[in-house]
Amino acid sequence: MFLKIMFVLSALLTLGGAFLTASSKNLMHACVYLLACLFGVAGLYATLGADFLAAAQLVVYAGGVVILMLFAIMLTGGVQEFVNKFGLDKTPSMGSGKTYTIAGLSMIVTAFIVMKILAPVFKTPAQTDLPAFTSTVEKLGVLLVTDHVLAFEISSILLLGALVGAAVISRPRRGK
Amino acid sequence: MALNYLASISHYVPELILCLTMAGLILIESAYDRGVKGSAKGMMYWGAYLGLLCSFVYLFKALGTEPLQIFTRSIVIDSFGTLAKMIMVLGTAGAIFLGRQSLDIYEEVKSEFVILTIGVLIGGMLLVSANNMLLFYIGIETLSILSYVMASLKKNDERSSEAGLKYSLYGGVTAGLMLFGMSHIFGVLGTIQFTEIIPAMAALTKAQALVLMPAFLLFFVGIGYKIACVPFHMWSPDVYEGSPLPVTNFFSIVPKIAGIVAFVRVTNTFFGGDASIVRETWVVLLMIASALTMTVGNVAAIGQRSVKRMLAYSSISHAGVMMLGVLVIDDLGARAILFYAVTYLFMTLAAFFITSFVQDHYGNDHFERFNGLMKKHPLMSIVMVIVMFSLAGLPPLSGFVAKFNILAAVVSKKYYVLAVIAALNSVVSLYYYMKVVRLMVFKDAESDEPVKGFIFSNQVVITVIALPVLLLGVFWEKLIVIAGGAKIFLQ
Amino acid sequence: MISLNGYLIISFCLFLAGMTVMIARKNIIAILLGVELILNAAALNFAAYTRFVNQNLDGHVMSLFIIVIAAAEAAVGLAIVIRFFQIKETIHIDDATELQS
Amino acid sequence: MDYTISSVAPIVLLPFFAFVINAFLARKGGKATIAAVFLSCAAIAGSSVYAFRIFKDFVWGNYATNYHIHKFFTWFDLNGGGQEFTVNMGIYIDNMAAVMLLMVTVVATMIHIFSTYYMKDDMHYGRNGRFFVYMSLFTSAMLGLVLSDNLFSVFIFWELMGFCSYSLIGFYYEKEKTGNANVKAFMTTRVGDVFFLLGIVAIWTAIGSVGFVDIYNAVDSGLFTSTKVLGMPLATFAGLCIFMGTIGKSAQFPLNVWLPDAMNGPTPCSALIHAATMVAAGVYLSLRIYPLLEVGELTTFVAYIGGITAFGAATIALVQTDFKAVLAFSTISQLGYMVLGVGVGSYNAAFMHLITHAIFKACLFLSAGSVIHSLHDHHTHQHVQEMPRMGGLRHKMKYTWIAMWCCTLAIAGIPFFSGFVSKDRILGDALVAATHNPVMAVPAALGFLGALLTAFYMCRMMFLAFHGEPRDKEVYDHTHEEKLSWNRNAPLLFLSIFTLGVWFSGSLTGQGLVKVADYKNGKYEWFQTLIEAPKKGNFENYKREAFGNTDSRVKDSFEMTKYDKQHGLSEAEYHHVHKWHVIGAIASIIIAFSGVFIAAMMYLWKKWDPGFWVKTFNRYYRTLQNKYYMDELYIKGMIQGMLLPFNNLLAKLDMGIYDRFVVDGSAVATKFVMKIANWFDNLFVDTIMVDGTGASVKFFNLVLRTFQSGKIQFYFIMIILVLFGYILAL
Amino acid sequence: MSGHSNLLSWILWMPIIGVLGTLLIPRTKETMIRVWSLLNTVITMALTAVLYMKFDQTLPGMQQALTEKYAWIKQFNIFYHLAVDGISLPMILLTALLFFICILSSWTVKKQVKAYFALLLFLQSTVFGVFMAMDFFLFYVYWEVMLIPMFFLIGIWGGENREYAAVKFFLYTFFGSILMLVGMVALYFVTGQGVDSFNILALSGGKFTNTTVEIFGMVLPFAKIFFVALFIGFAIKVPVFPFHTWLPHAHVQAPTAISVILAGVLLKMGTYGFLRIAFPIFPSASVYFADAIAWLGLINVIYGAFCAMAQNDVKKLVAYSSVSHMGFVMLGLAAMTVQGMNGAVLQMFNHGTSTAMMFLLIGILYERSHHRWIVRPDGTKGFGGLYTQLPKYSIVFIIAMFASMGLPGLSGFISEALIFLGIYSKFTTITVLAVIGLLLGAAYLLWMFKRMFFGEVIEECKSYTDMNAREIFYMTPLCIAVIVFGVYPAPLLNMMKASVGKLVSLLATF
Repeated sequence: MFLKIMFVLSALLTLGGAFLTASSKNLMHACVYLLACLFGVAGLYATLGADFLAAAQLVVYAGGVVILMLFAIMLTGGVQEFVNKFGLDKTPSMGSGKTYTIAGLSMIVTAFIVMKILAPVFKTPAQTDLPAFTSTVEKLGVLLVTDHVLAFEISSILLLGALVGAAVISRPRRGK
Repeated sequence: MALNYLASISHYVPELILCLTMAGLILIESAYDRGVKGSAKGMMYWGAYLGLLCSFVYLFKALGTEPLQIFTRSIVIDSFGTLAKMIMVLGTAGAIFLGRQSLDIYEEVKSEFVILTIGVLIGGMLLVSANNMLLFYIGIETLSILSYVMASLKKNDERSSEAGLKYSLYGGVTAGLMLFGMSHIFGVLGTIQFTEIIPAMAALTKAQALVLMPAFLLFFVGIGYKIACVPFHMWSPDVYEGSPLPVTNFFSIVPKIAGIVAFVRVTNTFFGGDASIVRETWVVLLMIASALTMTVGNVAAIGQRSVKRMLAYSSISHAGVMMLGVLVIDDLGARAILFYAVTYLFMTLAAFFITSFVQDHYGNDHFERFNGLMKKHPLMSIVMVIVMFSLAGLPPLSGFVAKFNILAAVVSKKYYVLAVIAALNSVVSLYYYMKVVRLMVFKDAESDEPVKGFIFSNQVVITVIALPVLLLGVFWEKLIVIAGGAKIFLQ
Repeated sequence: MISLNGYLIISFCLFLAGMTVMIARKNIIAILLGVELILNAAALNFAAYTRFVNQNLDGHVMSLFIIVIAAAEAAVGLAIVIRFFQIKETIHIDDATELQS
Repeated sequence: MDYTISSVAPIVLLPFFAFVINAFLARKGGKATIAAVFLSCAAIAGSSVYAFRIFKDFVWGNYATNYHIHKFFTWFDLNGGGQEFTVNMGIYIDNMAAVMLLMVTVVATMIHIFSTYYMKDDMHYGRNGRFFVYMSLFTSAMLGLVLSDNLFSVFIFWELMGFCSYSLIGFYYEKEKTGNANVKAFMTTRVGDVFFLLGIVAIWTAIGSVGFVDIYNAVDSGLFTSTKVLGMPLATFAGLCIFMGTIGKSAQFPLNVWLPDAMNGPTPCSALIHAATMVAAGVYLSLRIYPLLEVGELTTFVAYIGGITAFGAATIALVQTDFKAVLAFSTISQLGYMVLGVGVGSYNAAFMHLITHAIFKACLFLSAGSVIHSLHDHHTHQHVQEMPRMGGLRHKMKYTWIAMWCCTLAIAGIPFFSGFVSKDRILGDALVAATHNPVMAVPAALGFLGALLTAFYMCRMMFLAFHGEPRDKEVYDHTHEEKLSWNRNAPLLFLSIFTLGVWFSGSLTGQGLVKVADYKNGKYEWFQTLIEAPKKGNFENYKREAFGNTDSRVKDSFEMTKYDKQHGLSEAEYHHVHKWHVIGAIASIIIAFSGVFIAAMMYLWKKWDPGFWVKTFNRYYRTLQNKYYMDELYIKGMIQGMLLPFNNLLAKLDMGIYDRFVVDGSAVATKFVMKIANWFDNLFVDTIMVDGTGASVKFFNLVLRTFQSGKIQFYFIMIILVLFGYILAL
Repeated sequence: MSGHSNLLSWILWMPIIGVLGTLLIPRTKETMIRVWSLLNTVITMALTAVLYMKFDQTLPGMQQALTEKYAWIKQFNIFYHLAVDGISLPMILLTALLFFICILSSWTVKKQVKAYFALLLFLQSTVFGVFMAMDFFLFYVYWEVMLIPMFFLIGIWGGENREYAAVKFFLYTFFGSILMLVGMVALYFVTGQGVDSFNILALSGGKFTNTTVEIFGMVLPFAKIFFVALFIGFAIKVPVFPFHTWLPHAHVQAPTAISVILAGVLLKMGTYGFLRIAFPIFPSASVYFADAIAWLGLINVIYGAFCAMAQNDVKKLVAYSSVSHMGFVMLGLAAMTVQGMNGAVLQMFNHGTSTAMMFLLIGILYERSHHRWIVRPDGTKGFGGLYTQLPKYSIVFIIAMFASMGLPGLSGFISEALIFLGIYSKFTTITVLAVIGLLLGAAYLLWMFKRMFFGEVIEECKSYTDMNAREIFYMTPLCIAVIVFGVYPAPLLNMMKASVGKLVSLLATF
């Protein structure tokens, strides 16, 4: 029951957050809604028994990415002629009726595509006897240093590269 | 044979060397102040070359050994991948050499360029040898994320940063789509391990198999984007144009070859089994995609004013040709692709080298800048002529042999119409390649000013790069034997 | 109620929302938000399939890496956006049309 | 005497070697050219010796015997790889060829000799030499044609003669109009030639050979009627095609337009090529393929062609004022008679007319050359060819006058001259044919009318040129008195000897009367006996034999009455034929004399005013009254007289309408078509199809550029749409 | 199986030695380069003469004694396989002769002499390669490589519109050959990738009569589909209508020597391709398409002639006449009879000599006049009275012209007559129509001759000098060839008849 309530709440949070992210007129608001959405997803992870994932979702996304986004929004708010004090011109850059119409039409098509995948999945009978929840942290930890050790290690290269890259890009040009 | 943990490391030396190289380069880069940059530069480059050389040597040693899966089957080391890696290593070395020369990379980011290329190379090597979806994804992201940076490496240049922007946005979307597809594949097949897919698919009912198709399609978006296959190519002309020239050169070699080779592996993994209905449909899709890729790339290349952009488009069409090798889903195709990749590497390198020299000296790389190059720089022009004709697929140059191999692979499956389309495309491609030749040889120069940067060492390098283009057209047996020996490991 | 289908529908909605954002929004940062949504949809799928279909924890690992890499990608993406903003003084996506045939 | 290659081949090879050597010598000028000229003459004289030897054997040595030398050698073969095909060339001499050989060599010799006179001061020596180069080549080609044993080699020599004709008509290449004339000549004959080639190909394919003997045998075995080509029997098709060659070469209607223009060449070349030999080769060819024409039921057609040509050309000749033009048209007309002879089945008469005509026409042309060469206009430094500027020349050039009169009488068909003998037979046979087949009445009538006109215009020419008073005093005064010289008069006189009928017939008068006098003894009718149409059953003895050293002559002796037996004539029919021959002979004598008489009345005695006729038939022109001052006016009157409705119509049809609208018109049409073709080539194929491919590629490129808008979100939408498309396609 | 003699290789690589030598000589020593090239072609000619001596004329098919076969790419069973038979030998001889003459006629080339002669010699080697290669792959390689020197030779040393012509030539022929490539690869797989999969000789003989191929669900006969592919490839080279439009451009713009090579040798490669590859490999399809080939040939003959007549540029006129004459070759091929085929091969040789003469003569004239207008676009005469001004030239011109229009006694006649003889038995209507081509052929040449050579010498022609000794020297062999093979074609026919007969026998069984 708790699980169900949690699922419903998380789902509502997720979907609501997602919807508002997509529809909000204010970028800052959208970003906050995204945060809500990500929280919701974390909740969903929890209902799936993916405790480690939920935690990681909270830490990395809520704590990292969204904050990064917010910084970026702030950083890009410096030019007054185009934008308001948050750097956000509410209407034009957040999309207009026209763009939403196009997006809506595209989404119908997208939905068709995805439904093509999902429809047979939906038809398959649901598994009734789900295993009980166990902590995945341990198992994941083992997996990460056994089966997926390389992925675990080599992603450092990715991160290192991303670090260097981000640094290179955002570093002001020397000598100026 | 599958190895676990540390036992695997001895088979993973090339990548590790590169990782170390990258780390070392970062250290060198950060250790030196800008005052003593000069000597640090040399060190950086020599370090990079050394790392690449060691990697290459190890790869070479690994060539022809028994395929094995390492790191608990997450990586497969087979000759196919190894050869592809060697090609990529060479490509990276070439790109680094060009990056050092080029004025298109600002002096202060040259070291980062080197670091990033090696990073991308590692990503590419990962992609090439990935044996599960996770590493595949990590590989593709490593390739992509570092590429975004490279594309916008020309700071303060709005085109360059726009290129990076577009690249990253497009890459984000396609990565999302690919993951979405992957997740469903995972859901249906219950595994992320490539080697387990064939048995898992064999157990599927037809209905389930049909579920997979759209998911595969989404998966394909991710790879298709990486190899710039039509219709997921749209980012590439913009990015190629906006990026600095050495970066474009690099993009059209390493990520592309990595993508194609990974694509071969994936396709063979998924469809290498029985000739199910899934496979037939998939092949048809690929046929359309590859035919479109070739045609669009070629046709778009015709109207270009800039040689770089022309080469970018032509690289799209070459990707299309290589996809022909993918869709035959057998060893013949794999062999043809490897051969093609080798020749493509040399041809592209040489072409971009020369374009770079011209661009650096004359300010831009429009076709007119090539006017009368023959009189000013016979060697450069002759190399360019050879390369252009080779790209178009004229014997006795290696480009022809490569195309011949691809055609052979296609025809062996009796896809005659496709073969004809491919053949006709090479006629179209000849048109714009010939344009360069025509301008260089037939036209008079705008100015008698010679290209300054074309010093002796560059001449040597260009000659060395062009020689395989020439020689592989005649003495290609060795290479075809090697490529033919490089079998894909499936199970 | 708590079934595979429910999760799939949620992820589907997330995906659609993400795509909508990516197409409808003209603000580049907003578009990046969309990317996050899509990635989350995929990650959620992995977790859901692991739970309901095959209990293969590889799915969780996938999700984990998706989260991690998404962060890295976001970091680089934002860096590029900011660089773009510094140069062009706009983050309107339609201003990024310098490159076209 | 044995006939080996060495006794036959020199006939052709001597002039040919002369040609080869002269080709290098002639242009050197000076003594080399003189040597070249001498070499040419010597060569042809040498071949005439060889030819005479053959002739002697055939005609004199073994009287009343059919001789055939028939040898071959393989020119090339295509045997190999399981395929067989051999092309044999050979020599085939029968009585006809023997006679022809002698005629060609003798006439050619005379003309060569005359040419040394005519060409001597015409131009500098280099050019003179060039003339002899072509003459030698021509002679060898003509002799080769006569010796040929198959149509293919006939064609080869035929074309070579065409080439020589082309070159000699264009001899004065600095004149623009020679260029027009020789192209016209070559092209017009070429029309016939390509059909000739087609006919050869058709026969070759059908019977595997084009040897005359094989053709005759095939005709015997009915192969020509059983094989069908394009819906008609092979004989008809092939006969028609080959006869087209005759039409072209012999300037028959409707391909007769080139011959008058061909007179732009030097006069000796006109004599040799465009009067005596080459044009006659067409008739010779149609005689050779006579069985085909017969089996193919083409004789009526041939007769009509001949009749129309004979009469039409004669009417045109009436009004010509150019000396050579009259002769040119008379040549066409006489060739028409020969073809008429072929058409009415008068095989030997047609051939006889060929021979007689060759001799007297060569003589006529040489005489004309002699006249023209002597007449100089000192203002323009040109030779005078116009008859209105002549007159009274008999005083100045006696020998020419005599020779020319002999020939004129011969051509006019006056008894005791050769022309009568041959032409009368043709006309007689035409009459006989007309009695059998009323359709033939038209050619016969045309023939008789033509004979009248021939006598008239030839005599008119003679009277105008040689008789009366000189009309252009200045020219007359400047003309030197003719002196007897070996290279000017000797050939003329020599040839004119052979205009006598006695050479050709046992009787002096010809066929009709000789039967009355001595019909039992047809012995003196050597022509009639020896020359006969190839007929069924005659050819089993005609064996082809490779060259060796043996004499492979076949001798067929036959009895005196073979001619009649061969024709299978019954007694009644024989009398019928004979009756009409006599009638024909008498009619033609009357006609010839009346022609001469009318001409004499008009121009010699000037009893009848030609102006009267002009007045009668043309009310637009004043009657020409004064005969004594008629020099210019007379000609003008005559020209206006051309407006006589029928002549006018014919002349217009020939030179005006036909030439302009059919020949030039076809040139215009050809130009139009080729403009269209060119336009099509440039615009359609090149621009639309080839460059159009480029254009479509460019268009596609434009479409692609539109897609490549640079807007990233558009790219996203594209991804979705493409995926959608793929999903739909799945 | 290795060869007993390396003569063919020597001939093939001798020009390459020439190229290397040329490259070694300093740029400034132009005469030395010329002499070296000339020497090289003389040696090559001598070698081909030796080849002719060694050639056994009685053997149908390949000369075993001269065959060379070494493995090149074992993986694909590609061999370095050279051989000659009666069809290729005349072409090889012609090539050797024409290149010798072209080197001589190029003596006056002033621009980039070194590159010019190097490319010319390189071209010679590739042409030899095409005529000698018996491995389909090798053949294809040479076939394509030939385009490269040709492209530069037209593009650099050509007339004012040379680039367009070079590009057009290149693209057109490349288009054709690429289809051939597909056909070649298809053959390789249909034969099962065996040792003989690229062996032209082993492929031939109609092995694919019953093979089928499925395209878009339609089951089609393999032979017909790929015959069409090969046909287009070869037809462009010939060129057969409607693939002919590259030819006038290429001919007109190319420098003299290149026009000569183009008309004299390269066009023959197309018909040689039919004889060597398309017909023997797909005899059933060839027989099936014979009608179409014949009609195309007929269109070539008539259409080329009409177009030729409309030209005011004398070189273009001759170029179109090549279209017309190659139409005769196509007719002969379509006949598939012993006469037609032999005629076609003979015509290939004869057209090579006579058209080469025409182009050389036009080149000689062009060196004096620097234009080629018979009638200029503004209506004035471009030439006039050349007969008076240039007597020697005129005589050679007459020989060339009459050889070209097929005057008996000169070379064109025998071949055309044989072709007619061959085609008549199969296509009577076409024969009847094709004779019009003969007529037109004479018409445009004579008309051209009349306009250029007759009449008064026009003012600008008065400065022209007659042919000099060098020009006479290199025209002489062609004159001799034209006359000798016109009078006595047996030496040529003896060479080819066995091989051609074999092909005809093969075709006759289908």
